Amino acid sequence: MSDRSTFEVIKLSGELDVARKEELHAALVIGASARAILLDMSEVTYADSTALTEMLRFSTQAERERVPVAIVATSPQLDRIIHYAGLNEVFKIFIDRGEALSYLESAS
Amino acid sequence: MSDRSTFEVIKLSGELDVARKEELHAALVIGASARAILLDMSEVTYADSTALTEMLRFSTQAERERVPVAIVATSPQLDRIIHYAGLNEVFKIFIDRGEALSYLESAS
Amino acid sequence: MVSGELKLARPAHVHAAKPMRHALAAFLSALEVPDVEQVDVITAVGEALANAVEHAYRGSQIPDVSLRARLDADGTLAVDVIDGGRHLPVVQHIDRGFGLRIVRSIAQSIELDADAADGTALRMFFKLSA
Amino acid sequence: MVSGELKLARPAHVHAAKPMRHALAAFLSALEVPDVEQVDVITAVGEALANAVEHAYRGSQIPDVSLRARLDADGTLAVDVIDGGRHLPVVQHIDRGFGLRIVRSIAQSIELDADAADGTALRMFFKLSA
Ligand SMILES: Nc1ncnc2c1ncn2[C@@H]1O[C@H](COP(=O)(O)OP(=O)(O)O)[C@@H](O)[C@H]1O
Ligand SMILES: Nc1ncnc2c1ncn2[C@@H]1O[C@H](COP(=O)(O)OP(=O)(O)O)[C@@H](O)[C@H]1O
Repeated sequence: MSDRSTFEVIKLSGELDVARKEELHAALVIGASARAILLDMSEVTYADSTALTEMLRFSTQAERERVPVAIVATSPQLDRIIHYAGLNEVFKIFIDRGEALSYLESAS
Repeated sequence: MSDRSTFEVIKLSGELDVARKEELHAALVIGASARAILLDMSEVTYADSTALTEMLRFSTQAERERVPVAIVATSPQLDRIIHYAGLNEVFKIFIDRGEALSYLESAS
Repeated sequence: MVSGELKLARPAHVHAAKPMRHALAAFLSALEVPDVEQVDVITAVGEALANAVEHAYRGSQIPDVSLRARLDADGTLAVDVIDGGRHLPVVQHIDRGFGLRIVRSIAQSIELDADAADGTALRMFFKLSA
Repeated sequence: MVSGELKLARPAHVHAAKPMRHALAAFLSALEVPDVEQVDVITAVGEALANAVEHAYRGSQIPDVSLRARLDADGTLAVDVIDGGRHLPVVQHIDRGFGLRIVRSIAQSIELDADAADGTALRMFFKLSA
């Protein structure tokens, strides 16, 4: 990825549960000029399936628009629920921000 | 108080309950060269009567040795339990560190 | 011997799920359930609570959601999440979204009573290390 | 309608008081009891728990401490702290230290049963805004 200005970061934090569904829906949008997106969930301590549903919608749309998305997730709960939902094969998850960025460099 | 080097600060934090009685006993000592003591409890979020008992012992000993003690307490729980125990007349309590220091300046 | 019981009932606003999860987590901590075991329980019960408050919100009157948890000395944890909402047809209840799939992956066993007189009742059993 | 019940039993180590207070606080939060009302309840119950775990520790075998809380829809909160320790003579129980004085200042009423078969039982009633 040569042009770093088109590289977007979306940062989420706290507990992403059913009460924050609409907020999450509004946050997870693909900017018109975005060529790659880093979804920084390193400060998310909890997510439920309503959050996963929004993440899946976002990820599916990004794939359709050929915009790579890397997700940084560090909380054990977030990691585990993604696995339980079978979404670990769908999302690109990284514990390390550096690795997420390298992935986006190579993918975009 | 002219010689600031003999002015001691004891800082406590967290929940001062029965499990920390010995730790508190060890922390609340009057240094040999102390002329005034600031007991900084601004980061104490909870105290029970075992903590109050240690504070009272410390305060009584300091009075005997004519070493003024100012307590900085900001948590509502700490403030309230001191009142319920009737110790607000015994301890010099300040919400503001600056005011506690002024008191020590004038008292020592 | 460690054991305990928790019962909570309150109107099923979407904001009810978070403090109810937190109460369950603190309940488990007080009973010395290690964090690593709590995470999965909270995830499963969180799904049940999310369903309860999300569904309840669709009607005009807000029914109650209740949580009941019971940890026995042998490490068996039973949790019921009961809502007073009008439940959707049973066929729709099974595996439509991620929620119940997640609950099933985590819980030792579940009992879903969509015809409960007072709405939907989901009972989950977990085997903790005790 | 908001109501709930919490029961916790575990060995009365000095480290038991803190997570039990936290569980009670989270229980009250889940039942929408405002922080300002929680503070006093936690202070009073914290004294009862401190007595229970401090006293229990004096013996060689560690008995259980249990906490039972019940919040009714009318805002009445009843909390029992029961310990299985050998209780000290009743004369010594009254107003020796700050503990019971603090509990009495906060609770609407208390019942101290130092002759309970299973040790000392302190029941406290609080009137919350509901
Ligand atoms: N507590 C409930 N009350 C009413 N209907 C429910 C409840 N829980 C689940 N359902 C129904 O079952 C379906 C599947 O639930 P779930 O697997 O949690 O997926 P999701 O909630 O993501 O759709 C829901 O879409 C809903 O129609
Ligand atoms: N749970 C208990 N088991 C046995 N003795 C107790 C218990 N609670 C209180 N006591 C006795 O009553 C006395 C007064 O208690 P309290 O007012 O809390 O003061 P403190 O614990 O600070 O001495 C205690 O010193 C103890 O002798």
